[in-house]
Amino acid sequence: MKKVYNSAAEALEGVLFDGMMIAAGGFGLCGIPENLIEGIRDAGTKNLTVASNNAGVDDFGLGILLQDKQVKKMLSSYVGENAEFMRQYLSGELEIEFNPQGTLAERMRAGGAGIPGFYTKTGVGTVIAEGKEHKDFNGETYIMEEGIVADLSIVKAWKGDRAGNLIYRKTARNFNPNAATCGKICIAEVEELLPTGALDPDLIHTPGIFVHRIFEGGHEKRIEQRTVREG
Amino acid sequence: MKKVYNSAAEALEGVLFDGMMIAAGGFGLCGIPENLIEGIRDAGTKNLTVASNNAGVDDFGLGILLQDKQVKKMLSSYVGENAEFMRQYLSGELEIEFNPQGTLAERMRAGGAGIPGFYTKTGVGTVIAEGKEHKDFNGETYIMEEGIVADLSIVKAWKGDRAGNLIYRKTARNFNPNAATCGKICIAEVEELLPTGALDPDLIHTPGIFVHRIFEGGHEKRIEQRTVREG
Amino acid sequence: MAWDRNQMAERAGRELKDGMYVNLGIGIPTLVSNYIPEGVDVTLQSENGMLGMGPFPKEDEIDADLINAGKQTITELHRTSYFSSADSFAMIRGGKIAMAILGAMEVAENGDLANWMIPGKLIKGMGGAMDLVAGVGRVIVIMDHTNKKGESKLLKACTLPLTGAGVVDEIITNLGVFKVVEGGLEVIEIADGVTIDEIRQMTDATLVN
Amino acid sequence: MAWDRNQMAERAGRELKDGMYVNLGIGIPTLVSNYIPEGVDVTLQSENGMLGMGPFPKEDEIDADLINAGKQTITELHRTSYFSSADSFAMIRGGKIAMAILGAMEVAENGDLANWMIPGKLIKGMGGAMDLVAGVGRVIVIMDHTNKKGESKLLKACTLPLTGAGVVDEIITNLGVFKVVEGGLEVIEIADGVTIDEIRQMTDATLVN
Repeated sequence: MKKVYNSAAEALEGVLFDGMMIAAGGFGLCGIPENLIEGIRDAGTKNLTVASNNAGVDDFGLGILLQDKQVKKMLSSYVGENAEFMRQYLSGELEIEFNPQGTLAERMRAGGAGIPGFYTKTGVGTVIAEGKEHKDFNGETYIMEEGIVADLSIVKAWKGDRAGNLIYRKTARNFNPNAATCGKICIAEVEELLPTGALDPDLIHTPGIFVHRIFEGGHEKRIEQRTVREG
Repeated sequence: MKKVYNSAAEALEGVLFDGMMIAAGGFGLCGIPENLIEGIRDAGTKNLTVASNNAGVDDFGLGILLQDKQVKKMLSSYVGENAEFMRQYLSGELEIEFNPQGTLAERMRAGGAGIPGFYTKTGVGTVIAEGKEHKDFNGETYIMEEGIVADLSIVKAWKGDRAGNLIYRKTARNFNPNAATCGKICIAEVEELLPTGALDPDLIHTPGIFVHRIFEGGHEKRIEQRTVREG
Repeated sequence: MAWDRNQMAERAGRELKDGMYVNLGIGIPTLVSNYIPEGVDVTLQSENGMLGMGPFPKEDEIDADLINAGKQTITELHRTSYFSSADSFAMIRGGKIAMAILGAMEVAENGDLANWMIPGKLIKGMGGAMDLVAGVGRVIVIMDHTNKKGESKLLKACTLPLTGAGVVDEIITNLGVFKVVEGGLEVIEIADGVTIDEIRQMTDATLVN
Repeated sequence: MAWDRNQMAERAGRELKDGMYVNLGIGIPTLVSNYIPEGVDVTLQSENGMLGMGPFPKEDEIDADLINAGKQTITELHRTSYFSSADSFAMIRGGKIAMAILGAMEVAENGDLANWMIPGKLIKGMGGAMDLVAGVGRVIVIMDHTNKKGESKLLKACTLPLTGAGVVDEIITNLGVFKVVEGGLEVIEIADGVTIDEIRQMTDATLVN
């Protein structure tokens, strides 16, 4: 069973369609599937619904799909870094469903785990709770949130093997393991693709069962806020 | 903040009380917190409710708490290896709440994650679903299961550090990471206790935030079914 | 004269397709791993937290930290990964496992499955079976066609507490292969030396052909 | 003459207890890490997936894979561990984080908190703030007592969309420290050179003392 592809374009072949829902890993510009985002930009797929914590910046990450008006709707928790996003949103060109960050992560995890709904205290008493089912447990009120199942999930890992096993590095892990589980198809781009058996089985973050296609790609890894100390 | 103790007895000091609920890691006799179970036996705590996939065998693992009649109720998925368990159960001395294995694991995970309830297809149309809330999502029926929050969780890891970070080995991981999260207090026993900084931060299975007390102990690691092939 | 355990396992092996992730139950299903067809690459899941289950160990390879869901010592492969029980059943419940091959006490013609308890007599627990039948893509049962008393285990309706309702897709017995279809079971294969009349005689469930 | 940002952060630092796991928000709360009292061992959580957050890197230590929830480059410590976003918020929602110290646009006397949007004007999103205030043991807000127009940010009721209802335990402003109690806010400390009358004048919320 071949999982290995040579490029984002090859790996995306046959899986994209207008109006689809995509779940993307990454936090800010950290650990984002740069190559796959560019591949989707190049493919020109339209009317996308994208579940991703952030929307990149204007000219990098998911921002490039916004610039090309390929995105109809975002499910995100924070979009403060993206001026184009704001503009499209405030002018009504773009829909957004704000999800608290932990709720978004858990919704991806739940969708991948066959859990269609779960209860959380997050957002009770706020606009997030409007229209959602409320239920009391032990005298406290919770709201129900639904699992996300995406048509495609796109993730970025540090190392991967030919069986699709993935390992992430530092805070570039973030939403990637959760997004990986919730796609009907999951494509992973890695900095280093290794032979099967090169990764320690105890230390694999995403088992290959979740990953349908994998390829090695170069990564710019742009830094959003370069903060340093003296010394 | 001191997390390191010298023995099971020391680590259990002040946390045990009659009628408490304990969540235990382990699958069969693999990856069970041997020393902590013996410590609880020695402490003589009574009327325990224990959430654990299995109940050990008659003279090892949780079986030794059953022999001493310390357990009032078990939440388990499979107890076929334990004759004493069967005897106590069939004679009405012991209560059991059968949980499908995945439901039990997810209930522990949910309890630790602040999720009081979640929906699953597992058990729909069986006795497991009786008395539970049913809800339809996308035309399929699911039942609600509740998160487990235990008074104490006891787990066994391979390596740990003084900050409580844990790494498990092979299939001895099993329920341990999930049980670790769902105890109001979690005590971990490890084969090897290392200085903080000895574990790769990318490869820690259970972050130290979940572990309140930790100690190094010897482990018999009994094998239930020694199956071999020729050669 | 009907299939033996190994022939049943071999027949089940032919259901495996390249690239599948599969969960094999305890007993005859475990034997299926000996009959994975040439050129078919299958990854075995063990629900206690492992993908890529290898064969039993040699004596000097035995590792107490490495067992399958039947608590038997096993080995790992190059592709192996380990994970927690919650993560293991997340992939099962989430539909990532293409197929489970399980044993059974009873199967009903509507796909109901009973394999976890006999009230008042045998109560071992369902283990991961309820999660598997609810979550995986396809459920195949391997079992003897009749019980020790010679009574059909393929029934119009199960008499024992269910493991799952309407979950079985196909049943492989020592007498043949049966598909759960609208209206009952369809005989899709007959074991060598067995006749359809013998099957009819030994089957309580409605056969549609 | 009232506290500056660093004095507010220092005052917040005194709320930290040995062994605590703490989440610090963006802005003044981030400064609190400079004022962890001597002998108090605190582990900082960054909700993008890290426990044990270290200081900003030196120029040659910068790592694009290592940022905090404010997207700033940071460093790791000996005790550091990394995990996924779902696992990160599992520990937040599960009550494992003892305290969050956050900024705010408005706080109401009943503990309501607004810090994520101004309708029609500023809509950045709530990030992890809603999860934090719902999940952690104790929520402390650090903010200026008044907005740019000189109006009280401690209100009888919030006017902006809430981040959480009844979630704030304590507020540290440039004028003092306020505890959310039955009936309103209790002044528990007054900044150097500030009088209780000045506070009364500049506070819309009910002060119980």
